[in-house]
Amino acid sequence: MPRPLTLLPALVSALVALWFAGFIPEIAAGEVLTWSRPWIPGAGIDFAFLLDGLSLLFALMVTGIGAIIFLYSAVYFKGHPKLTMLLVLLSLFAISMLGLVLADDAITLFVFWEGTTITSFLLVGFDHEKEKARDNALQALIVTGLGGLALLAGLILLGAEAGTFRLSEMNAQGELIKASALYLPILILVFLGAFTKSAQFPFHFWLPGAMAAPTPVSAYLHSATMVKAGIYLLARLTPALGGTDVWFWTLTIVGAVTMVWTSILALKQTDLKLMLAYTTVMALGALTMFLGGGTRYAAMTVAVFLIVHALYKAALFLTVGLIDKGTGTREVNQLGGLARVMPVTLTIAMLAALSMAGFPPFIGFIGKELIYEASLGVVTEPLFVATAALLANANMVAAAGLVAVAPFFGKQCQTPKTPADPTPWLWVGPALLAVLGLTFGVIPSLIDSSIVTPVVQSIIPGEKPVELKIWHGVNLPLMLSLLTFGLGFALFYGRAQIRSSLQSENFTGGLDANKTYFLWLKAFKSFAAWTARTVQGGQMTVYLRTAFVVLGLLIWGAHLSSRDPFNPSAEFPDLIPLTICLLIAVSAAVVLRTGSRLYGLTALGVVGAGIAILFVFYSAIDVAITQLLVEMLVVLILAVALVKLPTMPREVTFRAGDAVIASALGLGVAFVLAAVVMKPFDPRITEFFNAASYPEAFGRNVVNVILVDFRALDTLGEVAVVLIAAISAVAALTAGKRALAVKKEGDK
Amino acid sequence: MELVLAGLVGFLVACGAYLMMSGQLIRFLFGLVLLSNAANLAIFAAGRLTYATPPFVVSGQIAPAAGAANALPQALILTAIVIGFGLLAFALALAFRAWQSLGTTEMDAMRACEPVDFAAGKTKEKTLDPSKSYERNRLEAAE
Amino acid sequence: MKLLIQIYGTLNLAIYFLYELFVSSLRVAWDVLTPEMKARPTFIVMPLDAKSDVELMLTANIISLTPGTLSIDLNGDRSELLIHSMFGAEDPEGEIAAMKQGIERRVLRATRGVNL
Amino acid sequence: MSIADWIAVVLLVGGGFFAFIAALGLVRMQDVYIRMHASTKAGTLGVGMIAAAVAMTASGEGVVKEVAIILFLLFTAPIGAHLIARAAFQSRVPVSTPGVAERTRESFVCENEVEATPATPAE
Amino acid sequence: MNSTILKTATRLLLPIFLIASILILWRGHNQPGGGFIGGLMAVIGVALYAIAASIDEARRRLRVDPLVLAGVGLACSVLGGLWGSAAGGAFLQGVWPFYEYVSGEGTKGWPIGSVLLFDTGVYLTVLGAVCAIIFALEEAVFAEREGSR
Amino acid sequence: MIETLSVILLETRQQGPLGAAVMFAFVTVTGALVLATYRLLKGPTLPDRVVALDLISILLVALLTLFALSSRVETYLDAALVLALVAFLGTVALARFMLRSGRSYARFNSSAEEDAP
Amino acid sequence: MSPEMLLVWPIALPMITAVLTLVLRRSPVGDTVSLVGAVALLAAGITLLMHVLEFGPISAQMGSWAAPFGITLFADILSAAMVVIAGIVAVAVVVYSRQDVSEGERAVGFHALSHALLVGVCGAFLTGDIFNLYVWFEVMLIASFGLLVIGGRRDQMDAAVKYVGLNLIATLAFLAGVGILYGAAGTLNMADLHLTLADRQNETAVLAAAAMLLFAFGAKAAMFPVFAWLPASYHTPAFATSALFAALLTKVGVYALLRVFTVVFDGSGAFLQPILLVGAVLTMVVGVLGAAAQNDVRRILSFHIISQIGYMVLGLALFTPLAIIGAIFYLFHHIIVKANLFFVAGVIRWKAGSEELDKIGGLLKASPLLAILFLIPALSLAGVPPLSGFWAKFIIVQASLEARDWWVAVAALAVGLITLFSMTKIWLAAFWKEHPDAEPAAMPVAPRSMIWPIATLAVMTVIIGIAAGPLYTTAEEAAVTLLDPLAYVEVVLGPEAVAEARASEAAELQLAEVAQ
Repeated sequence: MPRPLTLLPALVSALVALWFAGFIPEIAAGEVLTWSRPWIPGAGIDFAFLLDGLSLLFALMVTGIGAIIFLYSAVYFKGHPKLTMLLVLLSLFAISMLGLVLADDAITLFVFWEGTTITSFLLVGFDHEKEKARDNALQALIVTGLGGLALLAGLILLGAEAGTFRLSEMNAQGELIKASALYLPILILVFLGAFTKSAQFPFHFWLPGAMAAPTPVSAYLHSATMVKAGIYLLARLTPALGGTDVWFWTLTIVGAVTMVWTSILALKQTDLKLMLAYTTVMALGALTMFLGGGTRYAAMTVAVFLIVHALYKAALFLTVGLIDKGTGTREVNQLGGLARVMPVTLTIAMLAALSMAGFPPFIGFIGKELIYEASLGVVTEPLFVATAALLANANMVAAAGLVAVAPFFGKQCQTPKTPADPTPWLWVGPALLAVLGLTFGVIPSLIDSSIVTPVVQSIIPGEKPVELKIWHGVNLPLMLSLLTFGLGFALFYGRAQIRSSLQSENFTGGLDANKTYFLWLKAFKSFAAWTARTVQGGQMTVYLRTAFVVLGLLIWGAHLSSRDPFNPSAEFPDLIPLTICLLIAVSAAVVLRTGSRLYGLTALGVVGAGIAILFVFYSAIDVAITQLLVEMLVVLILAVALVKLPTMPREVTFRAGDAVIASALGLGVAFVLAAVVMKPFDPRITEFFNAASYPEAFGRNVVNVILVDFRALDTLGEVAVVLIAAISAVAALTAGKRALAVKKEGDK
Repeated sequence: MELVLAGLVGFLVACGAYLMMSGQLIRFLFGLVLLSNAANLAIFAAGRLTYATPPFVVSGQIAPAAGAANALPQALILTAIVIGFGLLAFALALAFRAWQSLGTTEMDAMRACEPVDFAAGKTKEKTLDPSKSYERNRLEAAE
Repeated sequence: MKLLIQIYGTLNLAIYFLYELFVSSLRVAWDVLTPEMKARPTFIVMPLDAKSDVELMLTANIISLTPGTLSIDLNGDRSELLIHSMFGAEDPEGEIAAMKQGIERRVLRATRGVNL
Repeated sequence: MSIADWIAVVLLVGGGFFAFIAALGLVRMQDVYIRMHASTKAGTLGVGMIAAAVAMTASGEGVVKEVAIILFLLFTAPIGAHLIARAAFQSRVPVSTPGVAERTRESFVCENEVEATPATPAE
Repeated sequence: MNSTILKTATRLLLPIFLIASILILWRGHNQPGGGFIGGLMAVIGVALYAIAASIDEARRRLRVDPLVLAGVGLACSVLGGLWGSAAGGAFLQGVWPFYEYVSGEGTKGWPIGSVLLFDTGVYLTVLGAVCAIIFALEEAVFAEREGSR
Repeated sequence: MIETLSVILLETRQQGPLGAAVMFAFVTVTGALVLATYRLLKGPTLPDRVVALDLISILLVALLTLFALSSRVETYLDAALVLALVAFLGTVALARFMLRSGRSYARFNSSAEEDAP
Repeated sequence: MSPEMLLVWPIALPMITAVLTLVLRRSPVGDTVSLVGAVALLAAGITLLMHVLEFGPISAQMGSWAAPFGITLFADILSAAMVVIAGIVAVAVVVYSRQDVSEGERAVGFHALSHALLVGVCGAFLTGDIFNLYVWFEVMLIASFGLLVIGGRRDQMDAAVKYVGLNLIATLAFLAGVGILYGAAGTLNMADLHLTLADRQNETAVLAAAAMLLFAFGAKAAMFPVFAWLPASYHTPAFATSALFAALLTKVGVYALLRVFTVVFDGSGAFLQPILLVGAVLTMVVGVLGAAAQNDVRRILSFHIISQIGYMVLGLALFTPLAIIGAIFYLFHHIIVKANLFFVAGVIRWKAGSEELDKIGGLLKASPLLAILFLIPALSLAGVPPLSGFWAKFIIVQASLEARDWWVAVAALAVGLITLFSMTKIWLAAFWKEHPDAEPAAMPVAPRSMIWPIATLAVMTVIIGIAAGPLYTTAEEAAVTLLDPLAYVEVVLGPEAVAEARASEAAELQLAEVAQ
């Protein structure tokens, strides 16, 4: 008996499922329920939800299977220190998923979409002490995150084209969107989002990796709910985006390739869970393919197969969990003959596997019949689709055998733990699912008009689906079914050989997407490292050169992009100021070339003093005085500091590159200044200051009046600068020592 | 004369930039002094030059003589000079301390915050003893 | 009396000093303008009677501003003044005596108010 | 042209002359001590004369300022010269006529002020 | 620096510098000068004194921590600004309680008011801050001698 | 002549002999500045440069007072006064730098290289 | 209290606090004074914002000298909101510094410098005068210099050399640019500059001034390729300081770009827009790539600042109303999130003993609360909905898509993904991985003064995300004022000036029509 509190999520989930079930009659009657609150009115984003057939089906799956998973998890991880965290994360996930399938606003949908991404990341990495788990979680995150971003772009474009983010309104404007120039980009982006989430080829690789998650998590996320979000999205947007050739062909081909390819890969696996993971991808491929089918049967197939798959796959995953818990291993080669010791498990496994393999009277059979029916009627290429479906279904039969037959029969193997059936708390969930699979198969009318029809109508508005029947005569689909069983048995019995040939080195060739992912990741990392080294190599001279080059380029860019004429006046300057300018220039040049500190210091003094003289000549007395005083202080403090600083090494080499940068910058600045002074000057501000200085501010020194009255705020800031500079300088000079002093006191 | 000053500013900027790019702390400071002088001169020239007519209200008058020099750029330069001095004083103090604790005045040789491998994402040289408290570690890292 | 002597001494010192400054400048000018250098510079050490800070400072300053002499440093116990002399190589003692009579005496008269 | 102006003219010409002489001496003389003779004496006199010339033509407050300038110069120039000469002497700047100084050096060089080499960094 | 002559000279010069700096501060509104220039003058006086005597001596003479002095200065400036707002005008508005301008005659009364307080703040800040920098730099540069070696 | 000179050299507002004398003084002082700068840049020893700087600063005082005379703006005297007051500090600081930096021109004959180690 | 004083307090209060904390820097009272000052700043900011929200933008003329002659302070929603956020950060930093900043650092004036930094920041947000902006930049800059070296460690000195060196170049370019602008326009008031320069945007001087200011603001905002000072320095000081820097310094650069390149210069001009656009995208991409390569928590975060700055500048570069809204929203969100992440980095260091990913781990076990507090800002930074960063990214992406700048949108989205990647890198290493040598149980407990600011800011992030509507509206209104410089001019210079400008504009239009 688990702790009661840990059962709370299961209870809540079950109640919510029941609450949703209460809507079935209304939805079946063709009603669509909506609820919305404005979220960001400025951007036209609402917090909007709608409940139609499609949403309801998914909502029931999320909450119903959720309830079972919560129960199972609470027992499975009884006493585990991280159980609470697991349940919290699972609940968060369930909420996100529920929001996703109910959202009526593209952005609301996206918010929940990303919510499932993040929570699934955290869940996949639940056993985070293992490096493998961390890597796989990251992989899942990156792949689905990539798709998520593409989806975001797609939804934004879609919203822009439709003029609304409401999905229901978008769907009403399907023709408009399909005619738009942006239709193709939108489609590609939405496909990217859906394919990554639903692990379609070539993004299928993350899903098996995500099996690093604990088994209940995998059962929930990676079979029943999250991975179907992509399918949900495609189904949801079918009215808006579907119906074109691109749509049909892309979905059909991608779905078919995924389906066949992963069903083969499934046979290769020895880990039961991985095998199930691949069959999940296969199922998702099938769903994708039929969403591209475009017919009533295809839509029906999607609806029914969704239910079929959710029921048997969750049950099987949970069964694998039972086996794992009971024996301590999931390796198919280490398992055998469990039928006697784990009869309950065997029963559940058999029920679910039969549904998976598509035997009558399970619902899986109806699903498979529909698959063939739909395959033959697709708008694209019936033969291709049907062949793909046949191959995949045959593999599925074999896989079902592998899961439900191989471990239980034959010779009993040595397992890490002594196998035994688990407590009823654990098996009641999967058993319920398996039994439901049988029930719906026997009485298909339970789901027919109540669930399947509304779903089909959500996908293809106005379409009236045919009735679900377990037997509909001897026809081509039935023949194909028989063929499937035959092939499946063959594959099952030849599994050892098939597996060994599949596992040989050269099989996957260049197609191993997982390897490609890691190659890309590695390449990305080294590219990032290269970028970091290049832009942030730690060498100050590089930084400085960059800065000056950028400044120079910007200034020259300004020159080149303006077309001001350059016509300097020919006025010749007075000789004495010119001499002073030359003195300044020569002294500056000396600073440039000298290897001596004091030499540079004195030359700098001359530069400063010369500039002060220029200020004097051109009427700036206050400035000249300040410049002189400051120059003196600069010399003083430089002289103090340079006493201890080592002599600078003489510049041996002439740095031509730097010289070019510096002269380009200097020239640029000079030309800019020339351009400024060539234009007439607008003196109105100064005229005001001159007029107001004495009568209004009572000062005869206009410069000082500006400083302390007209623009006193500048002065306030400047005074603050001086004060802060002092604090900073004092801090710089004393900081470490003070820290040491504190430390010494601490040591005593 | 404005054009001469423009040329002078350009020259000072070039000298300052060249000095700064040498990557030598003392030259950097010298370049800084030149650049701030150049900036001040640039403001001065941009505000136009007036020969020997300071903006003072002579007693008996209520406004400076017509054609008096532009007072606003002077006030701006005054502010800039003082700010420049503050910055330089700090830069100097910093240069001194940097030399004291890093043992070099070559900027490229200063690799305490971005050691050679660290720039590419490798481990930094400073090591911390996890058994000691955070505060302790920080104090010990201080020299 | 003392005050009078001080005032007189100060004025006397000032005029003497300005005169000496002018003469010394002319001499330097001559030396600078003529091609060959007549100077035989040397260091000489002058024993001091001046004791207080102000006396020492004035003596040293005025020596610096008068012809051919430049005070460089006091020694550790402030009893001697090191002087660089442009023309003192021939007759160091004469230089010293002239300075003691011409400058130090006047300085002490001005500061102490005593006729020496 | 008042008499004051004429005095100013004379003072200006003389001052300009001495100022130039000071600089010329600085360039032409053999060693630093002799150069200092030139700059200290002629420089002070030259600038003093120019300042006096300005004082001749200035108004009341201007005269006060000029007198203050002259006094400051007379006060500070020899001290500056003393400091430079002292530093030069203590850091053994060569003289053009050697041999004389060695005797006197010992009693005047205070070793405690002259540090051997810049200290090595604290690390 | 161990020179009797310089020490004596600076002892005489320090008051001259301080008086000159205060004069410059006071006249700054009408003549070249003001808080900055005055402050810098005072700093140079103190710096000379510090060089000639010693930093400790200069600190003793100054009595207060120069950084605190600078802080007080900045506070004065801010108060000078707030005086304007307190008197019903804007921040940093000039308030001259004893001073007025009479058209045609010029200014009358004592030029004491918020602007002078502001400028005094500038003076004190510059004095304190630059002194603090110089003192700290001197101490850092020349402290090693007594310390490690 | 004054007019011509003032066009070429520097505008002066003084006329007649006074103007000429001012111009003369301007030229000599500027020439002296150039010469002093030469010594400053040439060296060869540290004290040489400091002497040159000392002279430059007092020549600047002369230039400022001259300018006050030439332009008839007496407020320039303030600048001259301030410079006269503070020029001393530069000399003091540099002299101290020489002492503190411990540079020794040990050999008493050769034209010693300037202060590189 | 007159509304004008509302504009003064955010500058005067931290200044007074800075003086008080300077005087009290060695006394324990200083901490309290600092906190009171920060809270007062926040209160002043909120009052200002309320007033602006209610009555629209306001301006104040310092010293009662009418614009454009005196200095104008100006606040619209953007600047008032920035002041509020600065106040929030200030309070958080002061609280956080209680444990994070050592005794020695406080004794040399940590609090005084922090508040001085806030003076500069708030001044820069509120000023309406371009030279005054320069002054406030300097105040901020020099205070940040001080905060950087205050610890006195070796790497801090090195970092400071780089930081100071590169920033000084930027401020000198700023100063020269202002000088040139003044020379060209004859005025410094930004509103007046707008009127003066409206039809002179293609003059050499104006373009060059724009180029210099772009360089200065770009360097201050850490745009590509002049960001090197930021990653070199932000990982060295105390965490409170890092957070303060990360939150406010670069953002002032962005704010200045937003303000100056809408009011004074035409940011959508033929010269500036391509530079801004390419610069912004490269900033995003290079920043995030740099982050992906790092191995130190704060280094990663530092590079992310660069990358996020790219988003904000991108908003300006696109120059559509929506893009500006995005930039402003990003600005608001990023300050809070970034400060918070640096705070978290501090706690990581406190508990795990290092910031290097190789040397830490096990934090999820040690403190699940910290894990949540890390996840919220980290995911927000990566733009995971419904946290604040999502909306910021969403608006920017939407704007770039609507502007049909496909590659920009692709870059923006890809950068988001890589951001997520490097955030999970920290998560994997610090929280999921086991600590290489320390036991989670033995890790020290982080003091409450460090946790509370983190928790508060995290809650704000969540609230901004979930209830993004009001903030979006605010950003929208701010963008409207930003994109209507004449409204700015009207507030600063009065309606007459605007009427005049409009009349002359109309006359020119008529002339042009006649000419056609």
